[in-house]
Amino acid sequence: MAEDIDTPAESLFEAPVIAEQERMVEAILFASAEPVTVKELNARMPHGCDAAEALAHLRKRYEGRGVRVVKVGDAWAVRTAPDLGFLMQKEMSETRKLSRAAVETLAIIAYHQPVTRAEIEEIRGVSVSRGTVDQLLEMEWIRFGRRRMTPGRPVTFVVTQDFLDHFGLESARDLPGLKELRAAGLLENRPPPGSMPKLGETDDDDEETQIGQSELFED
Amino acid sequence: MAEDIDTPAESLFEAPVIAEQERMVEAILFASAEPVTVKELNARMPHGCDAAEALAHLRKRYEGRGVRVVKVGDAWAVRTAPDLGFLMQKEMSETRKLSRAAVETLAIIAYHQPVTRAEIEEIRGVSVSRGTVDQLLEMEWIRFGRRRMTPGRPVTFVVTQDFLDHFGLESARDLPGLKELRAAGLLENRPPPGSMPKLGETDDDDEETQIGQSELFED
Amino acid sequence: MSEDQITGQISQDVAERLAAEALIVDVDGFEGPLDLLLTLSRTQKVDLRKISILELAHQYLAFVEKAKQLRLELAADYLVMAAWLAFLKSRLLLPPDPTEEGPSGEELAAHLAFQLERLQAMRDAAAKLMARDRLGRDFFVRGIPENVERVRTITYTATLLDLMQGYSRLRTRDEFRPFTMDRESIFTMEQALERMRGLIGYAGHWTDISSYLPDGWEDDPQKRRSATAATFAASLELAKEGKVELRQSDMFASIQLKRRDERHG
Repeated sequence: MAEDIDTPAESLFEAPVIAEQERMVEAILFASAEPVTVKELNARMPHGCDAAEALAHLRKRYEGRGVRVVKVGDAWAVRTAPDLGFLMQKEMSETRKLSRAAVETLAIIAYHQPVTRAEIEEIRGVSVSRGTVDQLLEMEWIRFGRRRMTPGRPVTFVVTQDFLDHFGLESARDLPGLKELRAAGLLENRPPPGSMPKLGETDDDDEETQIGQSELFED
Repeated sequence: MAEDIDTPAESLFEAPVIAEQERMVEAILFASAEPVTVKELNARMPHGCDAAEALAHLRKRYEGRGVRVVKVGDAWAVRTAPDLGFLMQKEMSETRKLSRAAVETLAIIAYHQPVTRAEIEEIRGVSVSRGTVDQLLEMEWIRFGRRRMTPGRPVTFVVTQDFLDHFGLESARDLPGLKELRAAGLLENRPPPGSMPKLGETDDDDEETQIGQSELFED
Repeated sequence: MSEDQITGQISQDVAERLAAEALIVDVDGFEGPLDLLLTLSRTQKVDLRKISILELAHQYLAFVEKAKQLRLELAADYLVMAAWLAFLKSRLLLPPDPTEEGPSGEELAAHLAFQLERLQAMRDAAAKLMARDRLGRDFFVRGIPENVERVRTITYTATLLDLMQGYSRLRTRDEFRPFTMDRESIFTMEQALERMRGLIGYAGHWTDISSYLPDGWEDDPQKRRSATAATFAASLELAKEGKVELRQSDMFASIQLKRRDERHG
């Protein structure tokens, strides 16, 4: 196999054969602990390579194996098969126990993103402590999204690639039960009728709850 | 493949099939922070497994692939195939503005060519670091001119065709003169006398050291 | 409303009653009134969509009443919710007043039911999320990631304007520059030549050129550097003129100088 491959020098002029491109993607993905985007793969591979096609081949090759090629957002990574987790006691990392508030806040951000702090408070019925958001930001599971174009231009939160990677999700669309929740109207942001008490503390009064779902979940 | 494998529960009593053992070795080698010995593999895998045999299968499977299973001392690890080492580089190109020291040095060479290093220092009032000149030489914006017929026979610098091309000039004589610079308003923004930079003061470049003026070229 | 009536409404059997009381004592465990309402709603044992908001309002008000009797400090938002639920209760019980503006009791109740259902849904979703196979617990990254070397190529650039501004900056400065020269720590090649011309007559043997440095220039590093450079340049000039010979045993070794005898020349 190694005989009919192009060498890097030749590949400046002619793209390597697909089997060789697959080997390259394999090497890059194995080497990196972080997911690698198709764009970066193409940038690192010789000119003329098609990382996306090579990835498709590679992914197929690792089906059912001890490690798998997984998609994480718009990037790719090699991860061990979850059914073999029992062998990995040694590698298990202490995951910080998240408070109930943090877990709920995370779920609300994931399912309602992009979402403002006021909207999270509206859903949970309590104010969101700074520490909770800070913890999630620090874990790099959430990040700031675009500001909402409403009075006060409140910041929004969205989940990150690290979040997807941690929970083994290809994209935020693959969140468990997302479709059902949407069908049941539970991801809507209905404004409360006139004289409802405001639930949750509203630090910023302008941060109002408009705008329904994220463009992420519209299909 | 995944259908006919033993589940971990069963494997307490009966060793998993060899294909499954191979998956296990694959996952362990991949996830381990250090190379793993056969002994340790056997200790981590369910009772009755033959890590050495599974390892032999796995090695064979990775032959010619982008990564391979290699022996490190008496332990085993996954490593990038040596011929793909060139992929483990990330090239980043960046465009930066030339430093003030370099721009001034370049300007002096352009306006006064052929000019010696000492003359440049005389005009700038600070020493010209080797790095600055080397950078301009490397960019091929300046080159060595004839040696000056004075004691020490110092080298002179002149600008190159590349320089002219970059700045869109027919020749260095086309550079605007002091009068035109003044007419264009470029000489108007002189600093008020109080805030004059001291002779040889290093405004922006740490690389420059104060040496006062050279007396080599006094006449 | 008596306490017995209320407790009777909340729970039928002793176990549930104990649970309800524990719930009251554990008021700090609740994340706000909505969370409390959700917990109370579980005693109705129905689908959240079919929940009786009226009954829930009763339960909540009973809870607040009980907390008051136990002299538990309730946060303000629990009391705000209690007041609102009392208002909602009256709206739901009384026939609608056509002169009254704003949403009807049913609309308010429906929205509260929606909020409870949505909060419950998010709790369930959070539980499902946390129960997924997780990185570092169920699946793992490469244990020995390989280093990716970063090769940075930097292209420097400048515009003609930069160039002209740089030059005019220098010229402008020139016109204003007071004429000062730092001669104190500079030993020129001419000075060195002059000094050495007078001394080489005595250099019949190989002598280190550092011994030709002028007196008092060795201590200050800046001065010594200038003097060394000038002496070295002067030595080269003298060698070129055929007056002296120079030798150096090794790279960076000291340079030695000797008068060149006319006979050998």
